[in-house]
Amino acid sequence: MSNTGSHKTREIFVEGPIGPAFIAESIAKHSTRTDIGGHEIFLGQVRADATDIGSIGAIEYTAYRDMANEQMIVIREEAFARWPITCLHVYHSLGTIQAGELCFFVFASAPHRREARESVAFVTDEVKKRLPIFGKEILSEGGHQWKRNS
Amino acid sequence: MSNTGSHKTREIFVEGPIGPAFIAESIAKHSTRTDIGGHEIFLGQVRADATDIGSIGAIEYTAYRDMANEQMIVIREEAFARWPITCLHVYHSLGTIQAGELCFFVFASAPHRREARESVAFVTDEVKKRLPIFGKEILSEGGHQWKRNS
Amino acid sequence: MEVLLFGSIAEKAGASILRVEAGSMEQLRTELLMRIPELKEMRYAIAVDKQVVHADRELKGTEEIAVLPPFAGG
Amino acid sequence: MEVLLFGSIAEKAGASILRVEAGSMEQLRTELLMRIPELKEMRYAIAVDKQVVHADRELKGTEEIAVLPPFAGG
Repeated sequence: MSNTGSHKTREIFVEGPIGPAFIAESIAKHSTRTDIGGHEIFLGQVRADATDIGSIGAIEYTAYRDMANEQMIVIREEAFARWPITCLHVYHSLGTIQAGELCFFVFASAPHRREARESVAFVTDEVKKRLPIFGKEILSEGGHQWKRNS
Repeated sequence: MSNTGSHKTREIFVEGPIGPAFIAESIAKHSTRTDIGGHEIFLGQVRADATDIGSIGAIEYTAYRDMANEQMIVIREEAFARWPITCLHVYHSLGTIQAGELCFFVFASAPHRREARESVAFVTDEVKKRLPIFGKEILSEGGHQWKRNS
Repeated sequence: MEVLLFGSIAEKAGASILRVEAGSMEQLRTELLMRIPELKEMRYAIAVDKQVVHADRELKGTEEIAVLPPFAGG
Repeated sequence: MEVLLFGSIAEKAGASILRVEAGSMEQLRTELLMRIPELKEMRYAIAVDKQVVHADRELKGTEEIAVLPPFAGG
Protein backbone atom coordinates (compact mmCIF):
# COMPACT_ATOMS: atom_id res chain seq x y z
CA MET A 1 0.00 0.00 0.00
CA SER A 2 1.65 3.20 -1.12
CA ASN A 3 1.59 6.40 0.83
CA THR A 4 1.40 8.94 -1.97
CA GLY A 5 -1.38 11.50 -2.10
CA SER A 6 -3.11 9.74 -4.96
CA HIS A 7 -3.29 6.33 -3.35
CA LYS A 8 -4.07 6.99 0.30
CA THR A 9 -7.02 5.41 2.09
CA ARG A 10 -10.24 7.31 1.63
CA GLU A 11 -13.77 6.88 2.80
CA ILE A 12 -15.84 6.21 -0.28
CA PHE A 13 -19.22 6.10 1.46
CA VAL A 14 -21.56 9.02 1.85
CA GLU A 15 -24.89 8.98 3.68
CA GLY A 16 -27.83 9.44 1.33
CA PRO A 17 -27.91 10.36 -2.35
CA ILE A 18 -25.01 12.05 -4.16
CA GLY A 19 -26.15 15.57 -5.01
CA PRO A 20 -25.36 17.38 -8.27
CA ALA A 21 -23.83 20.23 -6.22
CA PHE A 22 -21.32 17.81 -4.70
CA ILE A 23 -20.37 16.68 -8.21
CA ALA A 24 -19.97 20.31 -9.33
CA GLU A 25 -17.66 21.01 -6.37
CA SER A 26 -15.54 17.98 -7.21
CA ILE A 27 -15.19 19.18 -10.80
CA ALA A 28 -14.41 22.77 -9.78
CA LYS A 29 -11.55 21.63 -7.53
CA HIS A 30 -9.61 20.49 -10.60
CA SER A 31 -9.30 23.90 -12.28
CA THR A 32 -5.89 24.46 -10.65
CA ARG A 33 -4.53 21.27 -12.24
CA THR A 34 -3.63 22.68 -15.64
CA ASP A 35 -2.00 19.41 -16.71
CA ILE A 36 -5.48 17.87 -16.97
CA GLY A 37 -7.00 17.72 -20.45
CA GLY A 38 -10.00 15.47 -19.84
CA HIS A 39 -12.33 14.33 -17.09
CA GLU A 40 -14.52 11.26 -17.36
CA ILE A 41 -17.41 10.70 -14.97
CA PHE A 42 -19.78 7.82 -14.39
CA LEU A 43 -22.91 8.35 -12.31
CA GLY A 44 -25.15 5.52 -11.17
CA GLN A 45 -28.82 6.45 -10.78
CA VAL A 46 -31.48 4.31 -9.09
CA ARG A 47 -33.82 2.98 -11.75
CA ALA A 48 -37.56 2.38 -11.13
CA ASP A 49 -37.44 -1.07 -12.72
CA ALA A 50 -40.61 -3.10 -12.95
CA THR A 51 -40.02 -6.53 -11.39
CA ASP A 52 -42.18 -9.65 -11.04
CA ILE A 53 -43.38 -8.54 -7.64
CA GLY A 54 -43.66 -4.77 -8.14
CA SER A 55 -41.73 -1.68 -9.23
CA ILE A 56 -38.65 -0.41 -7.44
CA GLY A 57 -39.21 2.84 -5.57
CA ALA A 58 -35.86 3.05 -3.80
CA ILE A 59 -32.75 1.06 -2.89
CA GLU A 60 -31.49 0.86 0.67
CA TYR A 61 -27.72 0.42 0.52
CA THR A 62 -25.58 -1.13 3.25
CA ALA A 63 -21.95 -2.21 3.08
CA TYR A 64 -19.18 -4.06 4.86
CA ARG A 65 -17.53 -0.71 5.06
CA ASP A 66 -13.98 -1.52 6.16
CA MET A 67 -13.59 -4.27 3.59
CA ALA A 68 -15.07 -2.07 0.83
CA ASN A 69 -12.67 0.78 1.61
CA GLU A 70 -9.73 -1.67 1.59
CA GLN A 71 -10.82 -3.22 -1.71
CA MET A 72 -11.12 0.30 -3.13
CA ILE A 73 -7.46 0.96 -2.28
CA VAL A 74 -6.49 -2.11 -4.32
CA ILE A 75 -8.63 -1.05 -7.30
CA ARG A 76 -7.15 2.48 -7.12
CA GLU A 77 -3.62 1.12 -7.16
CA GLU A 78 -4.45 -1.05 -10.16
CA ALA A 79 -5.93 1.92 -12.02
CA PHE A 80 -2.93 4.18 -11.28
CA ALA A 81 -0.56 1.40 -12.33
CA ARG A 82 -2.35 0.87 -15.64
CA TRP A 83 -3.09 4.44 -16.76
CA PRO A 84 -1.28 7.77 -16.34
CA ILE A 85 -4.22 9.41 -14.61
CA THR A 86 -3.96 12.54 -12.51
CA CYS A 87 -6.78 11.91 -10.03
CA LEU A 88 -9.43 9.34 -9.26
CA HIS A 89 -12.42 9.87 -6.97
CA VAL A 90 -15.06 7.31 -6.06
CA TYR A 91 -18.14 7.77 -3.88
CA HIS A 92 -21.00 5.41 -3.10
CA SER A 93 -24.18 6.07 -1.16
CA LEU A 94 -25.38 4.31 1.97
CA GLY A 95 -28.97 4.48 3.21
CA THR A 96 -32.15 4.88 1.22
CA ILE A 97 -31.79 6.28 -2.29
CA GLN A 98 -35.01 7.04 -4.17
CA ALA A 99 -35.49 6.16 -7.85
CA GLY A 100 -34.03 9.04 -9.89
CA GLU A 101 -31.40 9.86 -7.26
CA LEU A 102 -27.67 9.24 -7.71
CA CYS A 103 -25.93 6.53 -5.67
CA PHE A 104 -22.51 6.08 -7.35
CA PHE A 105 -19.93 8.58 -8.62
CA VAL A 106 -16.68 7.63 -10.38
CA PHE A 107 -14.48 10.50 -11.55
CA ALA A 108 -11.06 10.25 -13.26
CA SER A 109 -8.92 13.04 -14.71
CA ALA A 110 -5.94 12.71 -17.04
CA PRO A 111 -3.91 14.66 -19.56
CA HIS A 112 -5.72 12.86 -22.40
CA ARG A 113 -9.25 11.52 -22.75
CA ARG A 114 -8.40 7.89 -23.47
CA GLU A 115 -6.81 7.27 -20.06
CA ALA A 116 -9.63 9.02 -18.21
CA ARG A 117 -12.24 7.06 -20.17
CA GLU A 118 -10.64 3.63 -19.79
CA SER A 119 -9.88 4.03 -16.09
CA VAL A 120 -13.47 5.08 -15.29
CA ALA A 121 -14.79 2.04 -17.18
CA PHE A 122 -12.40 -0.23 -15.27
CA VAL A 123 -13.07 1.26 -11.85
CA THR A 124 -16.85 1.30 -12.34
CA ASP A 125 -16.88 -2.37 -13.30
CA GLU A 126 -14.48 -3.46 -10.55
CA VAL A 127 -16.34 -1.59 -7.80
CA LYS A 128 -19.51 -3.39 -8.81
CA LYS A 129 -17.70 -6.75 -8.80
CA ARG A 130 -15.38 -6.46 -5.81
CA LEU A 131 -16.89 -4.16 -3.18
CA PRO A 132 -19.15 -5.73 -0.53
CA ILE A 133 -22.09 -3.38 -1.00
CA PHE A 134 -25.65 -4.66 -0.61
CA GLY A 135 -28.89 -3.24 -1.97
CA LYS A 136 -32.38 -3.83 -0.64
CA GLU A 137 -34.81 -2.90 -3.41
CA ILE A 138 -37.85 -1.31 -1.81
CA LEU A 139 -40.94 -1.88 -3.92
CA SER A 140 -43.40 0.99 -4.35
CA GLU A 141 -46.31 -1.36 -3.60
CA GLY A 142 -44.67 -2.60 -0.38
CA GLY A 143 -42.24 -5.46 0.21
CA HIS A 144 -38.66 -5.75 -0.96
CA GLN A 145 -36.14 -7.94 -2.74
CA TRP A 146 -32.34 -8.03 -2.80
CA LYS A 147 -30.39 -6.50 -5.67
CA ARG A 148 -27.57 -8.50 -7.20
CA ASN A 149 -25.08 -7.41 -9.82
CA SER A 150 -25.03 -9.76 -12.79
CA MET B 1 -33.46 14.74 -40.29
CA SER B 2 -35.97 13.44 -37.76
CA ASN B 3 -38.24 15.64 -35.73
CA THR B 4 -38.40 13.73 -32.46
CA GLY B 5 -37.51 15.37 -29.20
CA SER B 6 -34.23 13.50 -28.94
CA HIS B 7 -32.94 14.39 -32.38
CA LYS B 8 -33.98 18.00 -32.94
CA THR B 9 -31.50 20.73 -33.87
CA ARG B 10 -29.81 22.27 -30.87
CA GLU B 11 -27.26 24.97 -30.38
CA ILE B 12 -24.17 23.29 -29.00
CA PHE B 13 -22.12 26.47 -28.54
CA VAL B 14 -21.93 28.49 -25.37
CA GLU B 15 -19.98 31.73 -24.91
CA GLY B 16 -17.04 31.30 -22.53
CA PRO B 17 -16.10 28.39 -20.28
CA ILE B 18 -18.56 25.68 -19.21
CA GLY B 19 -19.16 26.14 -15.49
CA PRO B 20 -19.49 23.30 -12.95
CA ALA B 21 -22.88 24.75 -11.91
CA PHE B 22 -24.17 24.34 -15.48
CA ILE B 23 -23.04 20.71 -15.40
CA ALA B 24 -24.78 20.17 -12.05
CA GLU B 25 -28.04 21.61 -13.45
CA SER B 26 -27.84 19.31 -16.46
CA ILE B 27 -27.40 16.31 -14.17
CA ALA B 28 -30.21 17.39 -11.83
CA LYS B 29 -32.71 17.64 -14.70
CA HIS B 30 -32.51 13.87 -15.17
CA SER B 31 -33.86 12.89 -11.76
CA THR B 32 -37.40 12.64 -13.16
CA ARG B 33 -36.28 10.04 -15.72
CA THR B 34 -36.45 6.96 -13.54
CA ASP B 35 -35.67 4.67 -16.48
CA ILE B 36 -32.08 5.95 -16.41
CA GLY B 37 -29.53 3.77 -14.61
CA GLY B 38 -26.28 5.42 -15.64
CA HIS B 39 -24.88 8.72 -16.85
CA GLU B 40 -21.52 9.07 -18.55
CA ILE B 41 -19.85 12.47 -18.90
CA PHE B 42 -16.75 13.66 -20.68
CA LEU B 43 -15.34 17.10 -19.91
CA GLY B 44 -12.57 18.71 -21.93
CA GLN B 45 -10.34 21.07 -19.95
CA VAL B 46 -7.78 23.47 -21.45
CA ARG B 47 -4.31 22.18 -20.67
CA ALA B 48 -1.33 24.51 -20.05
CA ASP B 49 0.91 22.49 -22.38
CA ALA B 50 4.51 23.56 -22.87
CA THR B 51 5.19 24.00 -26.60
CA ASP B 52 8.32 24.83 -28.59
CA ILE B 53 7.46 28.50 -28.52
CA GLY B 54 5.97 28.88 -25.03
CA SER B 55 3.30 27.51 -22.72
CA ILE B 56 -0.41 27.68 -23.47
CA GLY B 57 -2.30 30.12 -21.26
CA ALA B 58 -5.67 29.94 -22.99
CA ILE B 59 -7.43 28.79 -26.16
CA GLU B 60 -9.62 31.12 -28.19
CA TYR B 61 -12.27 29.01 -29.88
CA THR B 62 -14.15 29.96 -33.04
CA ALA B 63 -16.38 27.79 -35.22
CA TYR B 64 -18.26 27.57 -38.47
CA ARG B 65 -21.30 27.49 -36.32
CA ASP B 66 -24.08 26.47 -38.74
CA MET B 67 -22.04 23.63 -40.19
CA ALA B 68 -21.00 22.43 -36.73
CA ASN B 69 -24.59 22.35 -35.48
CA GLU B 70 -25.64 20.43 -38.61
CA GLN B 71 -22.80 17.93 -38.24
CA MET B 72 -23.82 17.48 -34.62
CA ILE B 73 -27.34 16.45 -35.71
CA VAL B 74 -25.79 13.72 -37.87
CA ILE B 75 -23.56 12.46 -35.03
CA ARG B 76 -26.56 12.47 -32.65
CA GLU B 77 -28.62 10.41 -35.08
CA GLU B 78 -25.77 7.93 -35.44
CA ALA B 79 -25.45 7.62 -31.65
CA PHE B 80 -29.19 7.11 -31.11
CA ALA B 81 -29.26 4.53 -33.93
CA ARG B 82 -26.38 2.55 -32.41
CA TRP B 83 -27.19 2.62 -28.70
CA PRO B 84 -30.45 2.61 -26.70
CA ILE B 85 -29.63 5.85 -24.92
CA THR B 86 -32.19 8.03 -23.20
CA CYS B 87 -30.58 11.45 -23.69
CA LEU B 88 -27.49 13.01 -25.21
CA HIS B 89 -26.26 16.55 -24.55
CA VAL B 90 -23.22 18.22 -26.11
CA TYR B 91 -21.85 21.69 -25.44
CA HIS B 92 -18.71 23.41 -26.70
CA SER B 93 -17.27 26.77 -25.73
CA LEU B 94 -16.59 29.72 -28.01
CA GLY B 95 -14.33 32.62 -27.04
CA THR B 96 -11.32 32.62 -24.76
CA ILE B 97 -11.03 29.70 -22.34
CA GLN B 98 -8.22 29.88 -19.79
CA ALA B 99 -6.05 26.87 -18.91
CA GLY B 100 -7.90 24.92 -16.22
CA GLU B 101 -11.33 25.92 -17.51
CA LEU B 102 -13.77 23.56 -19.22
CA CYS B 103 -14.50 23.92 -22.95
CA PHE B 104 -16.32 20.70 -23.92
CA PHE B 105 -19.14 18.74 -22.25
CA VAL B 106 -20.55 15.45 -23.55
CA PHE B 107 -23.30 13.83 -21.47
CA ALA B 108 -25.21 10.61 -22.26
CA SER B 109 -27.76 8.78 -20.12
CA ALA B 110 -29.07 5.26 -20.57
CA PRO B 111 -30.75 2.42 -18.68
CA HIS B 112 -27.37 0.64 -18.43
CA ARG B 113 -23.82 1.91 -18.13
CA ARG B 114 -22.36 0.23 -21.21
CA GLU B 115 -24.53 2.21 -23.66
CA ALA B 116 -23.89 5.50 -21.88
CA ARG B 117 -20.14 4.83 -21.81
CA GLU B 118 -19.80 3.75 -25.45
CA SER B 119 -21.95 6.55 -26.82
CA VAL B 120 -19.96 9.23 -24.95
CA ALA B 121 -16.70 7.78 -26.30
CA PHE B 122 -18.12 7.78 -29.84
CA VAL B 123 -19.60 11.28 -29.67
CA THR B 124 -16.48 12.79 -28.06
CA ASP B 125 -14.25 11.36 -30.79
CA GLU B 126 -16.58 12.28 -33.66
CA VAL B 127 -17.08 15.86 -32.48
CA LYS B 128 -13.32 16.31 -32.46
CA LYS B 129 -13.04 14.83 -35.95
CA ARG B 130 -16.09 16.23 -37.72
CA LEU B 131 -17.05 19.60 -36.26
CA PRO B 132 -15.46 22.73 -37.78
CA ILE B 133 -14.18 24.23 -34.54
CA PHE B 134 -10.89 26.14 -34.48
CA GLY B 135 -8.59 26.87 -31.56
CA LYS B 136 -6.04 29.66 -31.30
CA GLU B 137 -3.60 28.72 -28.55
CA ILE B 138 -2.63 31.89 -26.73
CA LEU B 139 0.84 31.58 -25.25
CA SER B 140 1.48 32.95 -21.76
CA GLU B 141 4.66 34.66 -22.99
CA GLY B 142 2.81 36.32 -25.90
CA GLY B 143 2.17 35.11 -29.42
CA HIS B 144 -0.06 32.25 -30.51
CA GLN B 145 -0.27 29.09 -32.59
CA TRP B 146 -3.17 27.11 -34.04
CA LYS B 147 -4.41 23.95 -32.32
CA ARG B 148 -5.07 20.88 -34.44
CA ASN B 149 -6.59 17.59 -33.39
CA SER B 150 -4.38 14.63 -34.18
CA MET C 1 -15.59 -15.65 17.35
CA GLU C 2 -17.91 -12.96 16.10
CA VAL C 3 -19.30 -13.34 12.61
CA LEU C 4 -20.64 -10.28 10.79
CA LEU C 5 -23.73 -10.81 8.64
CA PHE C 6 -24.89 -8.54 5.83
CA GLY C 7 -27.86 -7.87 3.57
CA SER C 8 -30.17 -10.78 2.84
CA ILE C 9 -28.15 -13.06 5.16
CA ALA C 10 -28.53 -10.73 8.13
CA GLU C 11 -32.22 -10.59 7.27
CA LYS C 12 -32.61 -14.39 7.28
CA ALA C 13 -30.60 -14.74 10.50
CA GLY C 14 -32.52 -11.93 12.17
CA ALA C 15 -29.16 -10.60 13.40
CA SER C 16 -26.12 -8.77 12.09
CA ILE C 17 -23.64 -10.48 14.43
CA LEU C 18 -23.46 -14.13 15.47
CA ARG C 19 -21.15 -15.70 18.06
CA VAL C 20 -19.78 -18.94 16.63
CA GLU C 21 -17.05 -21.39 17.77
CA ALA C 22 -15.02 -22.82 14.85
CA GLY C 23 -11.39 -23.89 14.46
CA SER C 24 -11.45 -24.02 10.68
CA MET C 25 -13.34 -22.73 7.65
CA GLU C 26 -14.97 -26.17 7.32
CA GLN C 27 -16.27 -26.04 10.88
CA LEU C 28 -17.38 -22.44 10.36
CA ARG C 29 -19.39 -23.38 7.26
CA THR C 30 -21.07 -26.30 9.07
CA GLU C 31 -21.85 -24.11 12.06
CA LEU C 32 -23.30 -21.34 9.89
CA LEU C 33 -25.57 -23.79 8.03
CA MET C 34 -26.93 -25.04 11.34
CA ARG C 35 -27.57 -21.53 12.61
CA ILE C 36 -28.95 -20.16 9.32
CA PRO C 37 -30.48 -23.10 7.39
CA GLU C 38 -31.59 -20.76 4.55
CA LEU C 39 -27.91 -20.39 3.60
CA LYS C 40 -28.17 -23.72 1.79
CA GLU C 41 -30.26 -22.04 -0.92
CA MET C 42 -28.25 -18.81 -1.02
CA ARG C 43 -25.10 -17.68 -2.79
CA TYR C 44 -22.63 -16.23 -0.35
CA ALA C 45 -18.93 -15.77 0.30
CA ILE C 46 -16.99 -15.77 3.55
CA ALA C 47 -14.40 -13.06 4.20
CA VAL C 48 -11.58 -13.59 6.70
CA ASP C 49 -9.92 -10.35 7.76
CA LYS C 50 -11.64 -8.60 4.81
CA GLN C 51 -10.42 -11.05 2.15
CA VAL C 52 -12.76 -13.57 0.56
CA VAL C 53 -11.52 -17.11 1.38
CA HIS C 54 -12.72 -20.19 -0.51
CA ALA C 55 -10.37 -22.99 0.61
CA ASP C 56 -10.40 -24.66 4.01
CA ARG C 57 -7.92 -23.32 6.54
CA GLU C 58 -7.43 -23.05 10.26
CA LEU C 59 -8.98 -20.22 12.20
CA LYS C 60 -7.40 -18.89 15.39
CA GLY C 61 -10.58 -17.25 16.60
CA THR C 62 -9.16 -13.71 16.46
CA GLU C 63 -10.00 -13.17 12.79
CA GLU C 64 -12.73 -10.83 11.59
CA ILE C 65 -15.22 -13.10 9.84
CA ALA C 66 -18.02 -11.88 7.57
CA VAL C 67 -20.69 -13.68 5.57
CA LEU C 68 -21.42 -11.80 2.36
CA PRO C 69 -24.40 -12.16 0.01
CA PRO C 70 -23.96 -11.22 -3.69
CA PHE C 71 -22.47 -7.75 -4.18
CA ALA C 72 -24.83 -5.09 -5.46
CA GLY C 73 -22.92 -1.82 -5.54
CA GLY C 74 -23.48 0.83 -8.18
CA MET D 1 -19.76 34.27 -54.49
CA GLU D 2 -18.86 34.86 -50.88
CA VAL D 3 -16.28 32.57 -49.33
CA LEU D 4 -16.13 32.25 -45.53
CA LEU D 5 -12.67 31.92 -44.01
CA PHE D 6 -11.88 30.54 -40.56
CA GLY D 7 -9.08 30.25 -38.03
CA SER D 8 -5.53 30.30 -39.35
CA ILE D 9 -6.78 30.83 -42.91
CA ALA D 10 -8.76 33.95 -41.99
CA GLU D 11 -5.63 35.11 -40.19
CA LYS D 12 -3.40 34.64 -43.27
CA ALA D 13 -5.97 36.28 -45.55
CA GLY D 14 -6.51 39.15 -43.14
CA ALA D 15 -10.25 38.74 -43.71
CA SER D 16 -13.08 36.41 -42.77
CA ILE D 17 -15.02 36.83 -46.03
CA LEU D 18 -13.68 36.97 -49.61
CA ARG D 19 -15.65 37.69 -52.77
CA VAL D 20 -14.56 35.22 -55.46
CA GLU D 21 -15.88 34.36 -58.93
CA ALA D 22 -15.66 30.64 -59.76
CA GLY D 23 -17.81 28.28 -61.84
CA SER D 24 -16.31 25.07 -60.45
CA MET D 25 -14.38 23.71 -57.48
CA GLU D 26 -11.24 23.66 -59.66
CA GLN D 27 -11.60 27.34 -60.47
CA LEU D 28 -12.35 28.10 -56.85
CA ARG D 29 -9.18 26.35 -55.68
CA THR D 30 -7.06 28.20 -58.24
CA GLU D 31 -8.64 31.51 -57.30
CA LEU D 32 -8.12 30.90 -53.57
CA LEU D 33 -4.42 30.05 -54.07
CA MET D 34 -3.92 33.32 -55.92
CA ARG D 35 -5.68 35.34 -53.24
CA ILE D 36 -4.09 33.49 -50.28
CA PRO D 37 -0.70 32.13 -51.45
CA GLU D 38 0.02 30.71 -47.95
CA LEU D 39 -2.70 28.10 -48.60
CA LYS D 40 -0.14 26.11 -50.59
CA GLU D 41 1.62 25.19 -47.34
CA MET D 42 -1.56 24.66 -45.31
CA ARG D 43 -3.93 21.76 -44.79
CA TYR D 44 -7.50 22.83 -45.45
CA ALA D 45 -10.86 21.58 -46.66
CA ILE D 46 -13.56 23.33 -48.65
CA ALA D 47 -17.18 23.04 -47.57
CA VAL D 48 -20.03 23.63 -50.02
CA ASP D 49 -23.36 24.25 -48.31
CA LYS D 50 -21.83 22.94 -45.05
CA GLN D 51 -20.56 19.65 -46.50
CA VAL D 52 -16.87 19.06 -47.16
CA VAL D 53 -16.34 18.49 -50.91
CA HIS D 54 -13.16 16.95 -52.33
CA ALA D 55 -14.00 16.22 -55.99
CA ASP D 56 -14.37 18.80 -58.72
CA ARG D 57 -17.91 19.91 -59.49
CA GLU D 58 -19.80 22.85 -60.91
CA LEU D 59 -20.74 25.77 -58.71
CA LYS D 60 -23.80 27.88 -59.40
CA GLY D 61 -22.60 30.82 -57.36
CA THR D 62 -25.44 30.59 -54.84
CA GLU D 63 -23.70 28.03 -52.64
CA GLU D 64 -22.32 28.82 -49.20
CA ILE D 65 -18.58 28.21 -49.52
CA ALA D 66 -16.19 27.94 -46.58
CA VAL D 67 -12.46 27.29 -46.34
CA LEU D 68 -11.66 25.27 -43.22
CA PRO D 69 -8.30 24.73 -41.52
CA PRO D 70 -7.76 21.55 -39.43
CA PHE D 71 -10.50 20.99 -36.88
CA ALA D 72 -9.55 21.55 -33.24
CA GLY D 73 -12.68 21.08 -31.15
CA GLY D 74 -12.62 19.57 -27.68
